Amino acid sequence: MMALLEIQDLESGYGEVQILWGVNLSLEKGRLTSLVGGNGVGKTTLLRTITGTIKPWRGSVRFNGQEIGHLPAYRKPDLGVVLVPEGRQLFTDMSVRENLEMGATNSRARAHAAQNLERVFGLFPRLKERESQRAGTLSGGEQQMLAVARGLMAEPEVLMFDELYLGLAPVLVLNLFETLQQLKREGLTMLLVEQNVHMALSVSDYAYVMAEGRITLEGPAAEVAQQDEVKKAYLGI
Amino acid sequence: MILQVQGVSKWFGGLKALSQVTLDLPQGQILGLIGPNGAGKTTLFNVINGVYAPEEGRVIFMGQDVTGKKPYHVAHMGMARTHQIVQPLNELTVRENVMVGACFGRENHNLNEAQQIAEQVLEFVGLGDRADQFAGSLNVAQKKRLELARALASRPKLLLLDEVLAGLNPSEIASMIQTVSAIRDQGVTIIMIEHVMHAVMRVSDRIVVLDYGQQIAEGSPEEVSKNPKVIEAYLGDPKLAERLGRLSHD
Amino acid sequence: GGGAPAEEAAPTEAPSSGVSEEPAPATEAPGAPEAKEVTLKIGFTASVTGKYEVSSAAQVNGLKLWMDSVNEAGGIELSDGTVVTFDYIFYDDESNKERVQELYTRLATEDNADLLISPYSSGLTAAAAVIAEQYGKVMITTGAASDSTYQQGYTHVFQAYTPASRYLTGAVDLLASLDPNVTKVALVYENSKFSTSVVTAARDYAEAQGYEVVLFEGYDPETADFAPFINKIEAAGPDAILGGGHRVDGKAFAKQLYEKGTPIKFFALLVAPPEPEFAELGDAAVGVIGPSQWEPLAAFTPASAEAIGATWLGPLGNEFVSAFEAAYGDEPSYHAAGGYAAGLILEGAIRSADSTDPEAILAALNGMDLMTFYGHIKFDTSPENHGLQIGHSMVYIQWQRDASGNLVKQVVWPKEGATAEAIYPIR
Amino acid sequence: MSDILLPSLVDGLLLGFVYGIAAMGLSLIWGVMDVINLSHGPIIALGMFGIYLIFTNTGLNPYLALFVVALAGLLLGMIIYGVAVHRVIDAPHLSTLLATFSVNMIIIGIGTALLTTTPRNIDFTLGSLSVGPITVPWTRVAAAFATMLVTGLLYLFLYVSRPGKYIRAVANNRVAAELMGIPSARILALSFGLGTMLAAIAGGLIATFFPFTILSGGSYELKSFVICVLGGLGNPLGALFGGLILGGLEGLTPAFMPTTWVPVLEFGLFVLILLVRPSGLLGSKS
Amino acid sequence: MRALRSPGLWLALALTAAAGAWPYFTGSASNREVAFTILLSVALASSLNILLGYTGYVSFGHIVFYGLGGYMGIYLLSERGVSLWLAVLAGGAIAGLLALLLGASILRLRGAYFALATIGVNEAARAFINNFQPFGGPIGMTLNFRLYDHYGGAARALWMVYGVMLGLTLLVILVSYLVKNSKFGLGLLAIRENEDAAEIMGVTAPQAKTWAYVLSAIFPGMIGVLFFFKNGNIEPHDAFRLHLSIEMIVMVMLGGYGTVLGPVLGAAGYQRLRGMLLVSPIFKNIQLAVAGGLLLIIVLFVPAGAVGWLRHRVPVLRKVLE
Ligand SMILES: Nc1ncnc2c1ncn2[C@@H]1O[C@H](COP(=O)(O)OP(=O)(O)OP(=O)(O)O)[C@@H](O)[C@H]1O
Ligand SMILES: Nc1ncnc2c1ncn2[C@@H]1O[C@H](COP(=O)(O)OP(=O)(O)OP(=O)(O)O)[C@@H](O)[C@H]1O
Ligand SMILES: [Mg+2]
Ligand SMILES: [Mg+2]
Repeated sequence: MMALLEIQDLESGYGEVQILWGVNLSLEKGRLTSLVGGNGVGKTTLLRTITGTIKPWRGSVRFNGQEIGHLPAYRKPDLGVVLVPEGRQLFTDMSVRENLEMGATNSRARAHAAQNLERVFGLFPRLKERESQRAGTLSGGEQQMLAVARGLMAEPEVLMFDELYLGLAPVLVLNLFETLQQLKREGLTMLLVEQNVHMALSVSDYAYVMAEGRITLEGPAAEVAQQDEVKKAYLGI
Repeated sequence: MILQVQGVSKWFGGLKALSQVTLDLPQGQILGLIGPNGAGKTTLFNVINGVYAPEEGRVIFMGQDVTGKKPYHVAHMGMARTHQIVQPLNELTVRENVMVGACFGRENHNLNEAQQIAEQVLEFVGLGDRADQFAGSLNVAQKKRLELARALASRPKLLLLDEVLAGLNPSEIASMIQTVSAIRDQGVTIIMIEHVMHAVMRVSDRIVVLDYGQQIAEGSPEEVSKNPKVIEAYLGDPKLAERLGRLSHD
Repeated sequence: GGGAPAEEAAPTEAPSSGVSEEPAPATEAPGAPEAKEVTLKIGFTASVTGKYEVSSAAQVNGLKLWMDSVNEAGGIELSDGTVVTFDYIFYDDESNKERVQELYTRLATEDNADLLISPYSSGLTAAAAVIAEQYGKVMITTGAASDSTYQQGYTHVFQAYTPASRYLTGAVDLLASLDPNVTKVALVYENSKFSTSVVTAARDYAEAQGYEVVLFEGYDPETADFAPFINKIEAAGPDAILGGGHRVDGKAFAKQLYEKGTPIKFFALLVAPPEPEFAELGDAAVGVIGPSQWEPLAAFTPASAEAIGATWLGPLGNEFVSAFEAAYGDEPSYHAAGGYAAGLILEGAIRSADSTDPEAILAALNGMDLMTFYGHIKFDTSPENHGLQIGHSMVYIQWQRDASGNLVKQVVWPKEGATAEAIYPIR
Repeated sequence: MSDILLPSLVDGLLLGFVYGIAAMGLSLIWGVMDVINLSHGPIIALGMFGIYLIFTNTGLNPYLALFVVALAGLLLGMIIYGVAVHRVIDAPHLSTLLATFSVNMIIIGIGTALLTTTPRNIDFTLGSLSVGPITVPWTRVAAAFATMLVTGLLYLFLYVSRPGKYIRAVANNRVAAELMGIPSARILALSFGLGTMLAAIAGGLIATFFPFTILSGGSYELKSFVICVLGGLGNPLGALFGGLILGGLEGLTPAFMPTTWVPVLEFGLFVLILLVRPSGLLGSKS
Repeated sequence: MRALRSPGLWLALALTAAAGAWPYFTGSASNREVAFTILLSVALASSLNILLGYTGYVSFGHIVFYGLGGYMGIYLLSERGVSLWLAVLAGGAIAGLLALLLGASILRLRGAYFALATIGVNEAARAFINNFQPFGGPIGMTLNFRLYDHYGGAARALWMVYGVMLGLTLLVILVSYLVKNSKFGLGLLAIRENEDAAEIMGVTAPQAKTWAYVLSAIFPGMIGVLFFFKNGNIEPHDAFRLHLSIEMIVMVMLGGYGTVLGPVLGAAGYQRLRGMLLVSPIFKNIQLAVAGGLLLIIVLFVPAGAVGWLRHRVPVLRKVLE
C-alpha cells in the first residue's frame, strides 16, 4: 500500500501561538483512518493546516507524492483533498440545494454533480425534503447532514471529517456507519477526527492518538483501542 | 410545577415544527428531551424561553404565563439556556461573557459581585485558566463550556441545556454528567436535549421524545428505551441499537 | 473660560485698538523722512475643493491679477512717500463652514493679515464676517450677495456685489419693456439661501409692477430632474419664468425646459447663464437671460464716472479682459471681475485715505463713491444695513446666435449698456 | 392637475430606471460583501466624465462609449478592491467603510484638481418623443432600456451562472467557499468590480441627459441608499424596483405639494417603510 | 468608585485637558480655533462611540442631533432671546428627545438597515428644516453681532464658548468611560457582540439600546448650539451635513472603536492631519486627495485603529488604554 497523503514534521499555529509541534501522519489509499485526542490538542488545527486555511510553518504535506503544503485552500478540492469542517461552515443564506451545488464546484466534480446529488439525497432523505430551505434555518443535525453531503458532492479522493457525529441522532449515526463502510468499499480514503473515540475506533482501520500537538500513539484501530492509556484517557474506563 | 407547556404549536411557513406539545416539569427534576434531527427540540427551547412566540398554546413558568414574553423577561425570572450552535460574545473575554450572565440574570448582581461569580463558575466548568482570553479564540468544545458557564452564572431556577455533551469524549462526558447532576442537586431544574443516549438515560428523571414536532413518547428512561415507536424513529434498528448500547456502556 | 483667557485675549478685545498695536509696518510713525515700502497682506480663504471650487478660483484669479498689476506698477504711492505693495495668503475652506472661522482667525492673528477678502458664497462669508468684525479687520466681500450679512450690525464688512434683493428686479423691468401685455410670471427657485432671497425680493417687485405670480415655488438644491417640476410649470401657464439657483441646477433646468418644449416667452435664470460653459447647452441656451454682476461688454469709462460724480479707478473693461486672458488663458467671468473689483475697492480706499491706517481705510470705505470697469461702488452706511452695496447694479445677458450661427452672449439690459436687442418671445 | 399626473409619472419612472441601476451597484457590494462602498458617488461621477471625455474628444456615440466606460469601471473596481479593500476585508467591522471613504476623498480630490467643478454637459440629443401630453427625451427612454438589459444580465449572472453563485457563496461564508475550491479573493474583486461597473454605467447614462460635475455622484449615492432599502440588499431586481418607486414618487409628488417637500416625503416615507418592513419592500420578512 | 481610579480614564482626560489648555497658555486665538475644531470632533466622536463602539449600531446620520440641537439653540438665542446656557441645554434636550422617540422605533432595525434609517432621518430632517419657516427655511438664521455683547463682545464670547466646549468634551469622555465600565455598558457590549444571545442572558436590549442612543445624542445636540453660536449663522445644509456624519465614524474607527481613548485620539489625529494639510504650502491644493491617501495607508496597516493596535501590540498597555 502507498500513502496517498503524507504529512511530515508539520508545525503551525495561530498568530504567534504554536499548536502543532511536528506532526507525522499518513493516510493509506482506500483506508479509513481516525485521529483521536482530547479537547484542544490540535486536531482541528491539523486539518486546517492540511487544507491550507492556515499556513504551515514548517514540514511538508504531500499528496500523491506532490508537495501541496504551500497551496492556498481553494486549490485543494481540485486535487481531491476535501474537508467536512468543524462547526459545519455552511452557506447559511443559501438554500440546501445551492449548498450542495457549491460542494461540486471543483473541476473534477462538476461533471458528475447531478449523479452525486441523487446519491446524497439517497443517503439523507431529510435533505431532499428541505431542498429549498435556507441552510441557516435547518436543525443542528440537519446542518451536520448537509455538511457531510456537501463534502461528498466534491467527489474527493481524500475526505476528512472533523467531528462527523456531532449532534446526530443515534439512528443517523448508525446509518452513517454504514455509509462510511460503503464509501470505503468504493475506494475512498478517509480521515475521521472524532471525540467519540468508541465510534471512531470501531469503524476505522488505523488510528492516531494526538496529545499537545504531537502524535503520541499510532497503530491498527483495534490495537489502539486496547492500549491502557487510551482506555484511561479517552474511553472513560 | 416550575414549568408547564400546554398544547404548544409552532409553524415555520408550511412546516409544523411543534404540534400540540404538552409537558409539566416539577421542581428539581432533570427532563431529557430526545428525538431525531429536526424533530423540534431546539424549537421547543426557543418557544419556552421566548425567542419564538408559539401560534398555539401557553408556556407557564413559575406560575406566570410567559407565552410570547421576551427572552430577557424570562431570563430575569430565572430561566437560562445554552445554545446548540454556540453564541459566544467573541470580542469580550471569557470572564466578561460570564459576567453578562451574572449581571443580567435572576439575581441582578453588580459588576464586582458578577466578577466573583464568574471566577467561581469558570473554575467549576474548567475554563478558569482561560478567563482573560477572548471568547472568539476558544475552540468549539470550550465555547460549549462557556455557554454552560454563562447560564450557570445567572443562578437560574430552570436551565435549558441544548446538546452540551456533543463534541466531548467519553471521559469528558462522564465528568460533564457529574457536573449536571451536581447542578441539579443545588436545586436547579433542568431540561436537557441530548443525542448521547447512555448519558441521558443515566441522569434524566423523565424523558420526552419528539418526532416531527409530535410527542411520541414520555416516561422514565426505562420505559422510553423500550418503546417501539422510539426505537423505530430514533434509535434505529433494535439490534444495532443494542450494539450501540453495549458500545456506550463499556 | 476663567480669568486667564480674558487676560490673554485682552489685546484682541477692543477691535480698533487691536490693530494699532500690531507691529504692522503700515502704522510706523508718519514722520519718517525717507520713502518706505509697506507691504500689506491680504488674507482670505478660497474653495480649492468642494462645490464652489470654480467660482472661487475665478474670484481668486481676479484678485491676484489686480495685485500683480498694482505691484508691477510699483505699488501705490502715498503723499508721504510711502509705497504700498500687496501680498496675499489664503487657505482652502473646502466649500464648507466647518473651518472658515478657524482659518480666518489664523489669518487675522497668526498671519497678521492687514485686510481680508471674503470666501465665495454668502454662507461662508457670514461665518468669516464674525471673525473679521471681532478683530476689527476690514473685509471686502465678493461672491456673497445675500443681504442678511449686512443686517447684523457689522461695521467692517463691505459688499462688492449687487445684493440679492436687486438681482432680478432688472429682469422684471426688461420684461415690461419688451411686452407690456404679459401678466403671468412664474418664479421658481432653488430652495437655498441665495436664490430664495433673490426671488422673494423679485416677487415683491413684480407684484408691485402689477404682475400676476402664477407659480412661486422652490425645488430642492440636489435636484437634477426637472421634468415633473416643468410639467407643473406648464400647468400654471406662465408667459415668463424667472428664478433658478446655481450653476448645475440652472443648466439642467434650462436644458430640460427646452427638451420639453415648454411654450415660454421669457426665461431669466440666476448664476448659470453668464458662465461660458452654458454654451454647451447648444439650442437650449438660446434666449436664456441671466443677471450678471459684470460683463466684458459692459463699457464703464472715466466719463461715466464723471457723469455721476464718482472717482474713477483702474483699467478699462477691455484692458481687464485682455490682461486676464493673457494671464489665465480664458475669458473672465463676473466672479473674476468681482475678485478684481474687491482689490480695486481696497486700492481706492487706501488712495483716498492716503494712509494704510486701518481706521483711515475704514473711513474711506464708508465715504467711498467709486467707478471702475466693474461699475459703480457705494456702500450703505446706515446702522441697519452697514456695508450693503448700493452703487452697483446688475447687467442682463442673453444667449443669442450670431450671423454665423455661433452662440454668443449679448448684453440686453440696461438699455444704456445693451449690445443687442433681446430676442422676444424666445419660443 | 390630472393632466400633469401622467406625464410626471412617466418622467419619474424613466428616471427611476437609472436610479435603479445606480443603486444596484451599491446594493451588490453591500449585500454581497457587506461593504458599504462610500466611493460609489465619485465613481458614478467618473462614469459621467468617462462618457463626456470620450464624446467630446472622439465624437464616439455615447451608447458605444458606455461599453468602454463599463469596462473601465469594472477594472477600476477591481483595482480599488485590490489596493484599498482586500487587506481590510477581514479586519474589524466597518474598516472597509474607512477604506472606501479614503478612496472617495482621493477621487474627489484629484477629480476636482483635474476636472474642476464646472458643470459639464454632453451636447448630444436624440430629440424628444411626444405622445399626447407626454414629452420625453429619447435619451431617457434609451437609458431605461439599457437599464432593463443590464438588470436582466446581472440577474442571470448572479442566479444562474457559476461565478455568480460563487459570489453569493463567498459573500455568505468565505472559509467554506475556500474549502469548496472557490478562489475567494478573485471572486470578491470581481464582485466589487461589478458594483463599480454598474455605478459607472449609471453615471454614463445620466450624463446623456443631465449636466453634472465631479460632485454630482453624491446625490445618487444617497438615493441609492434609499433604494437599497426599498428593494432589499444584494438583489438586482429589488434595486430596479426600488428605483422605480423612488422615481415615480419624485415624479408624482410635485403634483400634490410644493416641490421642495419632495425630499421630506421621500426620506420620511423611507424611514416609515423601514419600520414596517425592516428588510425592504422586496426583502424577505423579518 | 473603582472606575474613577483607572489610569485609562485619567490618561484620556489628561491628554484632552492638556491639548485644551494649549490655547490658554499661548493666548493665541488662532490656536484656540484649531483646538476648538479638534475638541468638537473629539466630543462628537466620543458620543458616537457610545452607540457605534459599545452598542455596535452604526449611526450614519448621527449629525442630525448636532443639526437639530444647533437649530433649536440658535432659534432660542436669536428669536427668543434666551441665554446661551439655556440654549445649550435646550439643544441637548431636543436631541435627546428625538433620540428617545426614534430609539423606540428605528433601533428595532439591525445592522445595515439601521444605518440606512439614520441616513433617512438626517435627510428628512434637513429637508424638513429647509421648508420650515420658523427656522428661516432655506435662508436659515443669523445671529446679530450685538448678541455677543451679552458675553463681553465677540472676542470674549469665543473664548467663553471655547471654555464650555473644553468642559463638555471632558464630560463626554468621563461619561463614555463610566458607561463602558458600568453594568449598563457591559450590557451594551453584549448587545454589540450578539444581540439575541444577550437578550437570552437577560439583557433588556430595547431599553439599553435606547438609552445608549439618547446618551450619544445629547452631547452632539449641545455641541451644535456652541458651534453655530460661534459661527453666527445656521443653514440647513451646514447643520445636517452627512459628510460630517461619516467623518465622525471615520474618527472613531481610526482611533479604535469601543475604546474610551480611541475616539479621542482618532478625532484629534484626523482633524490635526486635515488641518495641517489645509494650510500646508505644498499640499493645500490637493489636500483632499493627500488626506485620503494617508487615511487609506493608516486604515490598511492599522485596521483596528490606533488604540486597538497598541492594545494588541503592547499587552501591558491594556490596563492603561481603555
Ligand atoms: N482561531 C483560533 N485562534 C487562536 N487560537 C485557536 C483558534 N482556534 C483554536 N485555537 C486554539 O488552538 C488549540 C487547539 O485547538 P483545536 O481546535 O485544533 O483543538 P481540537 O483538537 O480540534 O479540539 P476539539 O476536540 O475540542 O475540537 C486550542 O487551545 C484552541 O484554543
Ligand atoms: N427559522 C426556521 N425557519 C424554517 N424552518 C426552521 C426554522 N428553524 C427550524 N426549522 C425547521 O424546524 C425543524 C425543527 O428544528 P429544530 O432545530 O427544533 O430541530 P431539533 O430537534 O433541535 O434537531 P437537532 O437534533 O438536529 O438539533 C427542522 O426541520 C428545521 O429545519
Ligand atoms: Mg476540533
Ligand atoms: Mg437542535
